[in-house]
Amino acid sequence: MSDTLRALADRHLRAILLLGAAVAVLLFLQANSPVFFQSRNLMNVLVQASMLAILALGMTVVMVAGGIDLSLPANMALSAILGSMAMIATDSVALGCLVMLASGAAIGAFNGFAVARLHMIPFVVTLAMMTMAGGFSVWLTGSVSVSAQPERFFDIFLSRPFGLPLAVLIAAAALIVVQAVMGLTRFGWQVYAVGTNPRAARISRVPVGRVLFLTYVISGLMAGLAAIVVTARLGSASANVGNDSVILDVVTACVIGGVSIYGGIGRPLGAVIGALMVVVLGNVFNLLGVSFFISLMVKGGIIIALVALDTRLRGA
Amino acid sequence: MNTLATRLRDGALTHGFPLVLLVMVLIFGGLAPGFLGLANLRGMLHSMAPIVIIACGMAVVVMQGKLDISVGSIGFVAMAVASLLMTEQGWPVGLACGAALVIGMALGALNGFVVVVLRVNPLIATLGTMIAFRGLALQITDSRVIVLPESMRGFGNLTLGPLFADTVIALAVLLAVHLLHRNTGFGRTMTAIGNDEQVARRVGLPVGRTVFLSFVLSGFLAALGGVLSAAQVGSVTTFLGRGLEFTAVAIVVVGGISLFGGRGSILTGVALGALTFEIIRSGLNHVGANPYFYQLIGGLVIFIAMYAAALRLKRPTDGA
Amino acid sequence: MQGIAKSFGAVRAVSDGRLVLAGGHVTALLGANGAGKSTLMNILGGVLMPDAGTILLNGQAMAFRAPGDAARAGIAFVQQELAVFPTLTVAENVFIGAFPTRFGQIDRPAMRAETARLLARLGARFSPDALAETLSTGDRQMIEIARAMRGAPRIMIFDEPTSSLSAREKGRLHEVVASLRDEGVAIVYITHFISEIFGVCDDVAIMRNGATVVQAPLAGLDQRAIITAMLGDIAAIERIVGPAPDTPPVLRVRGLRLGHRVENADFDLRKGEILGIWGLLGAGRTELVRAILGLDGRPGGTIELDSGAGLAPATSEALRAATAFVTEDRRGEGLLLPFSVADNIALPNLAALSGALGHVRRQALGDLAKAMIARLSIKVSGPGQPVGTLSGGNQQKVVFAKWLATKPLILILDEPTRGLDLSAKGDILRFTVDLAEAGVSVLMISSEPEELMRVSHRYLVLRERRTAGVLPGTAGKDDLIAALSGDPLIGGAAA
Amino acid sequence: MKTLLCSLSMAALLAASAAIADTQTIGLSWNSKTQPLESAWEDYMIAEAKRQGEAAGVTITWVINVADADPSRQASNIEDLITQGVDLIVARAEDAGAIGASIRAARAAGIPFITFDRASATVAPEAHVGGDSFDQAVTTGQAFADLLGAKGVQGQCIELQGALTDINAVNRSKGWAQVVDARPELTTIAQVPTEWNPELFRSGMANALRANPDANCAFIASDFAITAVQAALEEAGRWAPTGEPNHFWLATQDLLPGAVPLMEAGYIDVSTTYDAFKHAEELVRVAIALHKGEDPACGDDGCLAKGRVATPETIATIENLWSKTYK
Repeated sequence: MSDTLRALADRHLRAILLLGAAVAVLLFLQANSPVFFQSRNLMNVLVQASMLAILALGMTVVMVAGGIDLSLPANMALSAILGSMAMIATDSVALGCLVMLASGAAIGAFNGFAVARLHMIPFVVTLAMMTMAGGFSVWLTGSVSVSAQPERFFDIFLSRPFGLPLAVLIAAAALIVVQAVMGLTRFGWQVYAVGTNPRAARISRVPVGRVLFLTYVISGLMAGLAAIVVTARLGSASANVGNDSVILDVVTACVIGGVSIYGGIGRPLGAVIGALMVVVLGNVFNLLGVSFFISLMVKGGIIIALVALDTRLRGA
Repeated sequence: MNTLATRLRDGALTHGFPLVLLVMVLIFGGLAPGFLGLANLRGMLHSMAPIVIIACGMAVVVMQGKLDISVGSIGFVAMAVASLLMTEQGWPVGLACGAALVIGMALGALNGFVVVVLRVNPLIATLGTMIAFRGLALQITDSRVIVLPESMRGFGNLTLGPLFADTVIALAVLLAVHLLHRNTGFGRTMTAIGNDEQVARRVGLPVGRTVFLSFVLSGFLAALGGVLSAAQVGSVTTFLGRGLEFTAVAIVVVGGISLFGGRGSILTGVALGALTFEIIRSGLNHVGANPYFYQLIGGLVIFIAMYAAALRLKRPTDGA
Repeated sequence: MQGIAKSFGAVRAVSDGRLVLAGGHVTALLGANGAGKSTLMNILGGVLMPDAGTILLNGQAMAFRAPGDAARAGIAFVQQELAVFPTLTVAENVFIGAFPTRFGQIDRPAMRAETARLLARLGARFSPDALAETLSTGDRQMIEIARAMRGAPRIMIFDEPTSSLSAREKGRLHEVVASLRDEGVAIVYITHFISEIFGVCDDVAIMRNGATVVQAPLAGLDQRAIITAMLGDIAAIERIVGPAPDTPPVLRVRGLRLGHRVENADFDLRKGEILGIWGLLGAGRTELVRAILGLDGRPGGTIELDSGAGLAPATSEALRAATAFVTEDRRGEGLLLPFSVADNIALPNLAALSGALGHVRRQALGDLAKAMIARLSIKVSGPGQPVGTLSGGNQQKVVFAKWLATKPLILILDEPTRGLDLSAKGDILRFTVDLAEAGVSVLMISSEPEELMRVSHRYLVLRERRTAGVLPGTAGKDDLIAALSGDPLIGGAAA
Repeated sequence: MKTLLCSLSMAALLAASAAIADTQTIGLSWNSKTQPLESAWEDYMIAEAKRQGEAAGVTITWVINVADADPSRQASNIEDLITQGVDLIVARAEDAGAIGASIRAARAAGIPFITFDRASATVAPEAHVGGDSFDQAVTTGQAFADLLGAKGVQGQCIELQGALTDINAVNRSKGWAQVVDARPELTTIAQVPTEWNPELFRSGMANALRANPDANCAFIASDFAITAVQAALEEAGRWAPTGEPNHFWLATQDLLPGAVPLMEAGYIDVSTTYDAFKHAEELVRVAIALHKGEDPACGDDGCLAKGRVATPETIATIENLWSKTYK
């Protein structure tokens, strides 16, 4: 019977904690930096969060299945570069975006193959991929950013249908799709099963290998999607958008969002909220003129505290 | 299955990597005569020294199936404080470096606490401290370049006979850690934990204490590595230790030390791994290849080594 | 040891445990599982504290509070599952946790010499410097024994030492035991291979339902008598199955081998029959069924499956797809404990439950869960209750439920009623029979003879990892016991 | 610590500004703060803003943030500046391409934008203020060539480049290349990109020295990491002041505080200053001009402050050389 209690306690305790934190922060802001509440700033936060949120969605799928994907940002950078090059060469926005998604998925597939078929350790596989993709991007660009994408590209992706930046809408759409896949489909069921107990899942006729493979493909796809968003936002694609501070943010977002590093637990929505929190934190520190370095310390502390809590509650 | 193929495969797995290394050396040597020169060898051993030391600490942790990716940041924090003590507090260099090592151990102990007592997954725990420590160091130095005093910089190029001082230190550390691993109860317990933590508990081994101490040791070595690398560059910059954690993991992994723990030799593993990456870097540099190539090849090497490791690990099981 | 009693909650594991050991004697400790052997030995080894009873060592009473106490008193326990570290050397394994040191370094010469001495006593031929992972299971067992002998114990307990050994290795172990006996050590030898005790043991103690029913010199007892004592009087139970159906085989297994887990298996499983696997624990029953499904690596030999179009060689995948497997490890492999009852039931049936877009049809899923909960009368607050929070009986019913829904061709039951109360047991057996009558072919493993005898159309006799033939369901208790005793079978082999 | 002070002074200025009518809030976005140069810039800007501001009757206040060398973080930071409603944005770009998006965003919000030190490769801002990196490299190169010519040395030089994402690094490399093409005294025998990473300055230089034993001079794209070059030269036994037989001829850029004593001691032969003070002065001038709606009258490449050539002989006599006096 203790399990349900644990589960409940887990959910509620985290919820309470996050809520409390959020309220505290907001009150503090109300007092110290009213700018925060201007719709324009809130809009900003959303835009800044969209890239992180999309990456966090990819990471969630992998982590729920019990793995980890360190190559997400590097993958994003490389896909952005390849896509931009294609876009500039052919002057076709559609093709460019397609290339970004395709290369993202392809890199993901490579990770998936190594993990699912070659039985390699996710951490190392994706670490190696991180280095390779990163190296390939700098090599490709001589670490000079690829800009001068066709204006049409920006017209499209910087547009604001219904007053909302397209980036935000894309992120929202991604959230809905992933949430649906994980929550409503057979595949989602299997992902949670594999993450919870691969042995039992296998006996219950879950094609463990294929499920693992697909989780990495999905996270790669998310990297491609993020590539589109970030390229539009920066007006250029460069190797250093994938620097390692991004992966830290992604993991932080997932951990804050209650995705368990041990697999089997975590909701896409949680990860997206986590991403928002990370960005809000940065934004608040900026508005308050607090040093970026302190924000790093806070971030690190938060990660450990939350996982410690997670472990304690799950008794893992 | 047919034994010849298996024997070939096993042979390739056990001796393959040194062979690949040798081939690489010959190729580079052929393309750039200077590469095989004694001067270059000395130079390579010089540049390797800090990362070798840090990798030793990493190996100790990995030997138990754990990870410590905060080593780079630990080195940075330790050296940041030390440099300020030297330049602004006027501490003698030796004393300041001592302080750096103590700080390293303290931060390592913090990692150990989080992993052993709070039972946080080592990867996440050290990921968190990696960020936090870096922030701390940047805050301390306000991300300035701190130029080290002459005596400290001199040490960076101090030579003992044919070798550089830090090369000697690195070799000493490598040997010491190797002996610790091979010839002490602590080291054997480490390996036992790496083999199977549950069984280790059942047999009544001090699992918690051993893991904790290994993180302290890793922190200590990270700080030492930081000191040496700062001495080489002659100043403390925000680049100190950046990305070192990943290089260290890569070295350990390429050196054939299994991330599942319990397998591999620290002496040959770390030496081989570190040499691999240094040869690639220096070699590409000598043949005047596009320097951005380095990362790409590095990643490939990691991947190949890991694939070999995966096969090696599979072998016992597929027999039944 | 006299009048030892130990209860876990309501369960009375040992009610009247008695055991007399003498130096220079090997005493076999026998009993079906659940008879209380391990509990008694854990008490002797200081792992557990008895509720009642006394332990006298050379006349004086002992109270062991921890394994340490027992060890100090000269009692060494060679556990069943090996605690050997593959990448350490033999010597290191023997001395792990208590290394002799010199100047802070391990004193390897001393360690090596001492280990060599111990290995010599064990008649082991491998070097103290060999890596454990390079040794056979038997040799690793030797390491374990050497570790136990380090403290020169007066009493040694071997808990199923041969369960994972090949015939040759068994022989070696028996020599070791004999030599230890000759050195005056008192030995308890727990095993399930009755045949092997005759070579090794002097006395035999037999436990049944927590009590020691016999302790006597081995001379004068024959296998049949011992098995009778172990199984007790098998109650004359009314069988709840009809006569064996004379149907064509669904599954044909020939020459199945897997390492030394399964040494040889030949049998047919007919459509709609319940084939009880009749063998003592350790005969390789679980290993056999897992090998059929290829769960522990690719087996040798041929397996043919008739999925409608006649018998044809089948891959492990195909077999898994056609089979429902109720494992003995319910919590570890049978269920996803954090998942709800409904989700557990759904998991193997997702294909059927999901629509064109691959989306799971909640409605259908809920209906299925409700239907199954009703059909198996599972006691739950609702389909959403996490399985981990159910009682053992209901958990097992959930396992059944999820497999029933897959409409399997073959149902494999491994100890399906372990740890269940009587009513739950009854239910489970009933479902099994119903399924068989519905045309499902069942392979069933159980350590309770009565249970098998109630539901089996036929018995597949398994001895020491080999199939020894088939008995008709009508076979009486004597025939069955005879079968285990290694007498030639009436009825002959299935092939 | 510094950031705290900075925000405090900000608050103070804000309070003051309430009184006076004409105020200007400048949002300053650093790509990173890893060199004393940035600190110097910042301090001089604040000081100049006070001085020129009073002269022009404008009260200037600053909002400052740092992006830790991450272009998308810099974009976020600049968006934060926009939302805080600053009157002018000054940014030192991490990525010459990516800064364009921020300029676009500021323009959309009607806020003028000055790229400082590193120009944008894509969208043009209202103004660019910085050092003339190209000219800097050329003057250094010319002086170096003259010097070597005078000493009768045939220069076999190693070029230590900066990060190629930095438009200055690119321009310096171009300027140097132009001189090398024009002057027979100089040849470049090895190019080593450093990503502005001191460790790469050291190992790259050391490797290049081993690979090219006959090298006798070096052009160093910035001397902020001069200690790393020194270490490499010491390793090769080529670290000696001018006049000694094993002296290695060094031409550097910027003449940052760390380099000054080394030039005074004769280890560095030629350098062109990178005048933090002049840049700051120019920036504030342009800022006020834009504020008053006047034309800052910049050249095609923006308002560029040229550096001054320094040598061991002249360094003592150059006035208000910030790197000699700063800190």
